[in-house]
Amino acid sequence: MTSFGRRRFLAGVAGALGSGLVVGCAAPERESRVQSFVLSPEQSLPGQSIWFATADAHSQGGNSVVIRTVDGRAKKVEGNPAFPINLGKTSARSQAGVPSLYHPDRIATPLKRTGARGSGEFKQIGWDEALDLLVDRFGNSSNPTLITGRVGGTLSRVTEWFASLTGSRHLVHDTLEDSTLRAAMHNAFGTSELPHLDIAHSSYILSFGADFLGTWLSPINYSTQYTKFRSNTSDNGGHRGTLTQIEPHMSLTGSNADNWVHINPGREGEVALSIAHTIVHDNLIDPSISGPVLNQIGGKSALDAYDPKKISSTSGVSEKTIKEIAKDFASHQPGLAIAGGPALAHTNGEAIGTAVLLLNRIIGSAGSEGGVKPNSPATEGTPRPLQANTFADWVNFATEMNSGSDSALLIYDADPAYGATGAAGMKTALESASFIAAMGPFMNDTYATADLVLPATHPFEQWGDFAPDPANGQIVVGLQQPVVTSLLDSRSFGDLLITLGSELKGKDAFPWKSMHEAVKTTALSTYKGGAEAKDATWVELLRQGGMWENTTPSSFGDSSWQISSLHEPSFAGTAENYNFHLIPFETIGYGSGDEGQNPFLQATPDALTTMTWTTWVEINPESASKLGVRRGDIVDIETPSGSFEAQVYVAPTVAPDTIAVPIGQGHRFGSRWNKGRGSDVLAFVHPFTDTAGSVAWAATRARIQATGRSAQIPAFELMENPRNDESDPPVRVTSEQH
Amino acid sequence: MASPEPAALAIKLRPSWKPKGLQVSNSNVVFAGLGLLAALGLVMLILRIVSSGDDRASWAYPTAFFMWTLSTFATAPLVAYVTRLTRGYWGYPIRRLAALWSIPALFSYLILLPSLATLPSLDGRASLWFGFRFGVPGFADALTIGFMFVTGAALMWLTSIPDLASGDVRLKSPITRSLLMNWRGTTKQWLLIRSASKYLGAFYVMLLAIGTTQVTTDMGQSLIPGWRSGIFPLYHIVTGFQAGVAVIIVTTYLLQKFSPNIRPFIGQEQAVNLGRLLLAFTLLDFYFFWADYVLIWYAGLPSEIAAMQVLIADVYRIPFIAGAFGIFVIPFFAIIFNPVRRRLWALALISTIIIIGNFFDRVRLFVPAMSNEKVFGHGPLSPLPGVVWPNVSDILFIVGWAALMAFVYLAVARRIPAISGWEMREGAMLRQETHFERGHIMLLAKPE
Amino acid sequence: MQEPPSYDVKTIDRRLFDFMLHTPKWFFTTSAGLLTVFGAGFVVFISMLYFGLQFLGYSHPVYWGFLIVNFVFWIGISHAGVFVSAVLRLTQAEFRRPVTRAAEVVTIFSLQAAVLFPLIHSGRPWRTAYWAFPYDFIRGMWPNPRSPLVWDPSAIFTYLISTILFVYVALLPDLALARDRAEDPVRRWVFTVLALGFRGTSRQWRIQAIAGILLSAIILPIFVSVHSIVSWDFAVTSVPGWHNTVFAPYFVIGAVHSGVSAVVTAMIVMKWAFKLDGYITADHIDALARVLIAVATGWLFLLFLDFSFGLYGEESAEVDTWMQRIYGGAWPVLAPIFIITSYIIPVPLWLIKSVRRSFGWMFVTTILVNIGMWLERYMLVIPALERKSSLTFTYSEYIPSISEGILVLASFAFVIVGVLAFCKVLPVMPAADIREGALLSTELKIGRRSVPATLRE
Amino acid sequence: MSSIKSATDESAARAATVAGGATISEEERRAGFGHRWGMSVDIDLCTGCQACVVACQTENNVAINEEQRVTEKRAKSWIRIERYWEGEFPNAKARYLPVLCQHCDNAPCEPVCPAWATYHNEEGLNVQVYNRCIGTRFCANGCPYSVRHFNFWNPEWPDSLENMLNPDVTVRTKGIIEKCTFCVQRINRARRDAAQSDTVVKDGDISPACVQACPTNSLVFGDLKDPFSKVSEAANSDRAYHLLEERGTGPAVVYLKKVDPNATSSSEEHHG
Repeated sequence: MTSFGRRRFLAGVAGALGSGLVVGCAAPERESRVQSFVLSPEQSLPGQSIWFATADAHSQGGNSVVIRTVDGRAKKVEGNPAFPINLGKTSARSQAGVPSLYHPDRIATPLKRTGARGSGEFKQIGWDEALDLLVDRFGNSSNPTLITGRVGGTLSRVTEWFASLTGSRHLVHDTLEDSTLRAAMHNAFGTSELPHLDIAHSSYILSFGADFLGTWLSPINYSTQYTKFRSNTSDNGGHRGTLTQIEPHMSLTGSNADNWVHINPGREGEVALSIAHTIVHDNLIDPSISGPVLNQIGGKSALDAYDPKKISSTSGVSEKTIKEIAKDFASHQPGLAIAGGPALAHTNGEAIGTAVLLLNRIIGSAGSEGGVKPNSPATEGTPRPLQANTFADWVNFATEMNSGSDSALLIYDADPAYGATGAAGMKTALESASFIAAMGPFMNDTYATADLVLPATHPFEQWGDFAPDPANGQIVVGLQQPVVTSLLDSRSFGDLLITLGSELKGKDAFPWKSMHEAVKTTALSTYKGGAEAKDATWVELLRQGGMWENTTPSSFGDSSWQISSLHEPSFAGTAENYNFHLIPFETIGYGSGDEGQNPFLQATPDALTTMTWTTWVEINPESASKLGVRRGDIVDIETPSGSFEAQVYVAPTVAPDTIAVPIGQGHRFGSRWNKGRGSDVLAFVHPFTDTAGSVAWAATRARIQATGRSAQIPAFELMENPRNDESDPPVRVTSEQH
Repeated sequence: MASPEPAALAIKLRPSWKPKGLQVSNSNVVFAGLGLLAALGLVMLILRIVSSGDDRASWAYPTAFFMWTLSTFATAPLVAYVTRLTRGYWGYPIRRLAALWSIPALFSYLILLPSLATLPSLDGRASLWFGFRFGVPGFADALTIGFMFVTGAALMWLTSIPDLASGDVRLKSPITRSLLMNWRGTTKQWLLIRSASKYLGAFYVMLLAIGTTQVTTDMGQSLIPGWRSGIFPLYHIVTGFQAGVAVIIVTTYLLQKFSPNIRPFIGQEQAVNLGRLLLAFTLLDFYFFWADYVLIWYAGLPSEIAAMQVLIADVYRIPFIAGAFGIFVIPFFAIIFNPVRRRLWALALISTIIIIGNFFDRVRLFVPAMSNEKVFGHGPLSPLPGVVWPNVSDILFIVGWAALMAFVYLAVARRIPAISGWEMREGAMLRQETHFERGHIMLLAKPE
Repeated sequence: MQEPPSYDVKTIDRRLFDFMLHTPKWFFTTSAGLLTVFGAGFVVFISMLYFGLQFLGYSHPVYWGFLIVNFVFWIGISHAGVFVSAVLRLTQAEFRRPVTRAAEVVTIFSLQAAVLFPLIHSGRPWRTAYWAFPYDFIRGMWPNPRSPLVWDPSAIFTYLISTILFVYVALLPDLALARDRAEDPVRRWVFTVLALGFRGTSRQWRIQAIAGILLSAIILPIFVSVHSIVSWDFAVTSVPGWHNTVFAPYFVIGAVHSGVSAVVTAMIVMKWAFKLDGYITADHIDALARVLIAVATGWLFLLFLDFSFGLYGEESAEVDTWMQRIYGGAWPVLAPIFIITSYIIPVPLWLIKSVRRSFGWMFVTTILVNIGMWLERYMLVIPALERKSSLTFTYSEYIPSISEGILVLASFAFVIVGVLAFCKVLPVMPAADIREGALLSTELKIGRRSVPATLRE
Repeated sequence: MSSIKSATDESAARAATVAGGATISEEERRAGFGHRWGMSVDIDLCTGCQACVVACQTENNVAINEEQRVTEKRAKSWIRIERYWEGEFPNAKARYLPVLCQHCDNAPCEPVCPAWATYHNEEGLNVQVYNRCIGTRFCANGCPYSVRHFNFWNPEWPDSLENMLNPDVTVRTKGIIEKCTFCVQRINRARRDAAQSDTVVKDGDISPACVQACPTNSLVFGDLKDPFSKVSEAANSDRAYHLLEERGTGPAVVYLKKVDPNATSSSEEHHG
């Protein structure tokens, strides 16, 4: 399975202990000296590689990794084979963890703004001065505001505690927040938790735009399940599961689907309901199963409006296709239907999500094995990552600040000045803040406007714990430990808050001295048994990277939604002036932009286009020839809210009336590798919000003008769109699995 | 053997001298014997056509025989034209007797046609004709080869008109007379013949190259999937040149031995120069074979290796080894010695070996091709087909046809003088042997 | 008509050694210009040593380019010398006499230019020397004898050495002559040493003659082997478009085609530069042009074989390679230029006698041939790498860089400078040979006409 | 799939001997002989997620592919995921094909190297000896899979990034060829550990970086001579085939056909 046996873990134990001490007392400059055997950091056995289990801060969904260190330097990230979420597997982002740890452009020391706000000119200061400044300007501020990323686990509790301590409001930022999905879950299943998808045991997956193998929720976990899903030996009915993907732009998951169905943006709900219509009217499912749900959501008659005949014209999905899908979906039990990505990023996104999720109830696989299951609960000691504030909240906050409320901000691991929120006013709002302190490992657009920038430790250098979201049906707590001592004068956010808190409110403001202590006590209190020999238990927990146990699955509540509340999607820009749907999408490399500073992820080819390093626009060959643009041409993409440039990549991934642009580039500030590279497409989507309050980033139309410029295209494929040759195909295909 | 004393030459070319046909003692016996065998050969051919209609395998050995004639008798005349083009002074006496072989070669056309008829369809297998399907391969090949044969014959006839017209040659039939195109020997006619022979010769070379490429591919390479060798037609042509020279040497030797009116014209300089040519071509043969073999061995593409196993390594190993010894090993290690090259009889012996070796080579090349069943597809040939040995009728066929060739040659050589009179005179004019200090030297005139 | 020998021994020597003994002005300017070009190439080479090969147009997976093309081209040119002198010597063709030396000199310098390129283009030239000259006996690290890149240096250096010997043997009598004519002591001393005490006794003459014949006989197989081996650099691999059994003879005959053309060009230039009228006459280029017609036609036949048997297999990558050679990149323009300049224009023109005998025309046509043949090498070497297998994902395009162009020009400069220098210090016209020719050429009375004739023993 | 059968009939024979009781002696395994390392790639499971690509880069000190490197087609990746298209929109299908050094038994790259910088070791690995390489790039031209990469520059890891370099793997200088090694450093480490703990290397003890990262287990590494190893199992599957079979290179990497219930007959099953 993996290449490290138990012996390495025992070695890791010693290291884990040692590193605990080192983090406490090791002075950073000692690292810079030549190591002698006598004076080497405790956890380093010269020449030996030691493996530490810790949190994978870069991949999505909350995974645990083991990191190989040699002579006190992290070398390689591997999956933690014991951890139930990723089962020893990793993604491209996890693999690029070490480069980001040793990134040359990490913030090394506290920085004090010298130039005008937003100019990005700073001077280096010491921590004492920085702390004084923080206490003075933030602690004594009239309305302090805490802006963080989606912190979770003990850190989130510390943060909340600090917020309440200082009476400051706490905003959570995420570039692509998932409130729509949660709202849909609530409508369909009566819970706002993310769903737990039992892909492994499913035999049919009907996915509306959810790129669950690439960038959606917990890709690594889904990929490990996908293996069982595709194998005919697993318990999914003894045959290879079928994957149907319905989306306007072919995603990585879509490219792996057995049937990829193109749909006009914003029509996913109608198609979902017309599938339901077919299922119900053709009695593909025993009415005793589908009946109750239907009654909850408006009765069988409510579906009449969604006869496939009618729907096919608007959705662009043929009646035949809809009927076939319905038949297969109903006949292949258990199956699961999910919606994500662009499907939910519409003005009617919540309704779409709900309609799709209800399909699970209609075929009766909801909550059962091989279907969509309720998420397992998290421990109260280690809560899930905080739910991000909706786009609407940010718009309000921005307007409030722009209206002149001088607020002091303490920002951690968030970049509200970037993307949709930035365009929706946060950029200017930051200008008018009285004081901004920002903490993080890397500079970004937001931090550039700060008065004080603090160097945060990289996740591999700090203590913490996390609860995977969504979990795999178990109660899971992952532990995070420093695998190396920081080479920089950086601190962990948790420790900073504790220090700051005790500065402001006295020594015993917090029950713990440090995050290390906080995490340790939390873990030991959560962990049942082994109460004696605490240290041994603690080491054991660190060794296996966390703790997990099975739990009796809870069940879904009733659905509180009416079919009638699915309304037409509205789009920014008329079809006449703006003849293309603009579909932004997330790439497997730098994702929504927060990994953009990592050169290895910038150079990671996008699976479908093999593109790297830049912002490109995928155009259907037909419309490309109509526009007279060719691969490599640089075009001007204009939306109702502005225009930006992108490089043309002609591909059959989108319809002639659609273009797709990857998000995540176009940072004005950052590292040498992402500063001023490409364009930030999210800044140009129309600030629609759907009923759940999140931005409808796929509801914008655009038009294209060629700039006349052209450039060599940074694609890994050396030839334009190579084809699987007929006479002698490199990729051979068989129709049945033997 | 006679050495060319210039004085003798001068005497033999005195104005009253006229070229004559062969004067072989008790020739009739020879003729009768050869005639019988020739008849046998024809009978075998007819039987084959009747009995086995389009069964390709039964034409394997006839095809090999045809390829052999193509590379021996059809190529022999080339040497005549080459010496003419390069104005080699030593070539005068042998030009005609080389050119005469173009007539027997004509007859082998009879074998080509029926075996072409048995070729399978071109679809689904590699061939030189790619997408083109009109009248290929059969018709196109027949056309090119036929055209080549005719050109050869025409050339032979054209260059022998002056001799024939000079009377004293037994030309009874009116047709043959009419073919003389009322030759008067005017300057215009002379110029015509000279230039015509020059250009027809060049044309013949090209036809031979193209024709060989066609037939060797259609009746050889394209019938064994995976056999893909661009050098192969060249190899065939060059081995052909070698065999052609060999044929001329043998002919020269036999004629000057048995026909008193040829003997005086053949001297050592012919032997030496033909020997040099033979050596050169023997080396070239090896070069071309090696250039073919080493690449396929090195690259080791399964399809090509399989084909080579059929032609060289496994299946047809014995014919291959026989051919290799006959074409290269024995000749090379013999001819590199000057004494051998100086003696016509020794050369004739070697040449005989070469001619036989060449036949074995043709067998290992074309018998597997013609007898191969699985001709379609591109992949490696598996399982390898078995070796096809000649049966009695094959052997009779070959013997008979070999005899037929000789018979026809002699028959023609009786009518048409085997020594070109007018060219001998020209040669004698452009050349003077004078004594200079010790030893004698030679004056060669190069008219423009 | 070959004009009768109208000159006596004295004039021959005076006119042939003229350039050696007095230097015209253009010599300095030309060689200065050429040396600057060569210097530029040298600078590029040094920078490549330091910065790696990033200045070349190579990319993945097209790892060979102009430099290898040029290597093959110069090897091809180098085939002229031996072909002309050895073959014509063996066939006792009279018109060879003034031609041979020039041809051999071109051979020597183009060979040196050729061997430079594999060295320059390799990633670590300082180590590359070691497989050309395996010297490392202690660690028992030997080159890999299966690699054509090891056959190459062996063949090429054998060829180079034997050619130099060949030239030297033929040069001896002229060196002796030069020794006797040279005024200044230095030169005299040098020539005395070089002439190896050649006094022209009949024994020396016989030995010199026999050595010449033997060397030309020995050198012919080498001459064939060299370009065959160069062709095998490509053909032994299984790369479609390279792996064609016809490559060896195809390269050889192509080499002769371009080489003999180059010799004609060189002769004409010499005639113009050194005022050698009466030595290099219409007869000579006429005769060479006839040879060229035959060679070129044979070359065309082999091109046809290469083409047809390349496509014959109908392997997808093979077909794509040929499509690339005809339609890909700049080839829609280059391919027609290649075939037109290398055959379609020159050969029909050579069929016309007046063209064959006109220096101007022959100069132009032979230059055209070499343009075409350079493109031919480009066509054979590179498109095959741009279309390597049915993994079309790695289909690529090669775009040469400026520094490659500079290196190519530098090689031309190097060869021209070399030949010039040779002409300056050593007798480029084989005086002794020409004198022999003059002695041997007489006339023969046939009826009323008198025909030029030569003496043979 | 005759060639596959022939590639693994060795292991089949081994299986027979195992059935007969005889197997590879421990000493043999200790000495490292009796192995034939191979990999199987299940194209049906490859989702194109690029985890293997990045894993390989970070494990083997492959330099950063700066944008300029990519645009001038000099980007280095020891394993790459090739993407091929079938059909047109909206029925376009993307096919993923992970391509790495195939460690051929009859490798076209080996005989052509003049300096013997690449050769076949007794475990069937196609080994590249960096300090013998002189950079003629002949091997890269000969390789039909185009998996050999040339160093046009000295690779760079800006200041503190150098800390990530794997001490077990050489950093390749300019002017030489580099390629996938099947993570030979891991193979050797596993053998050393086995020797220390006085056991033998078992199937699954070794996994190259790409295999270990692959979240769908599309990549499987193992010993082709061990009849019971996962990879031998894969090699004997009906879906098994070799890349560019017609070149007769005898690769150690076995591909399992993509399964597509509604496959267009173009690419399906015509090779038999």
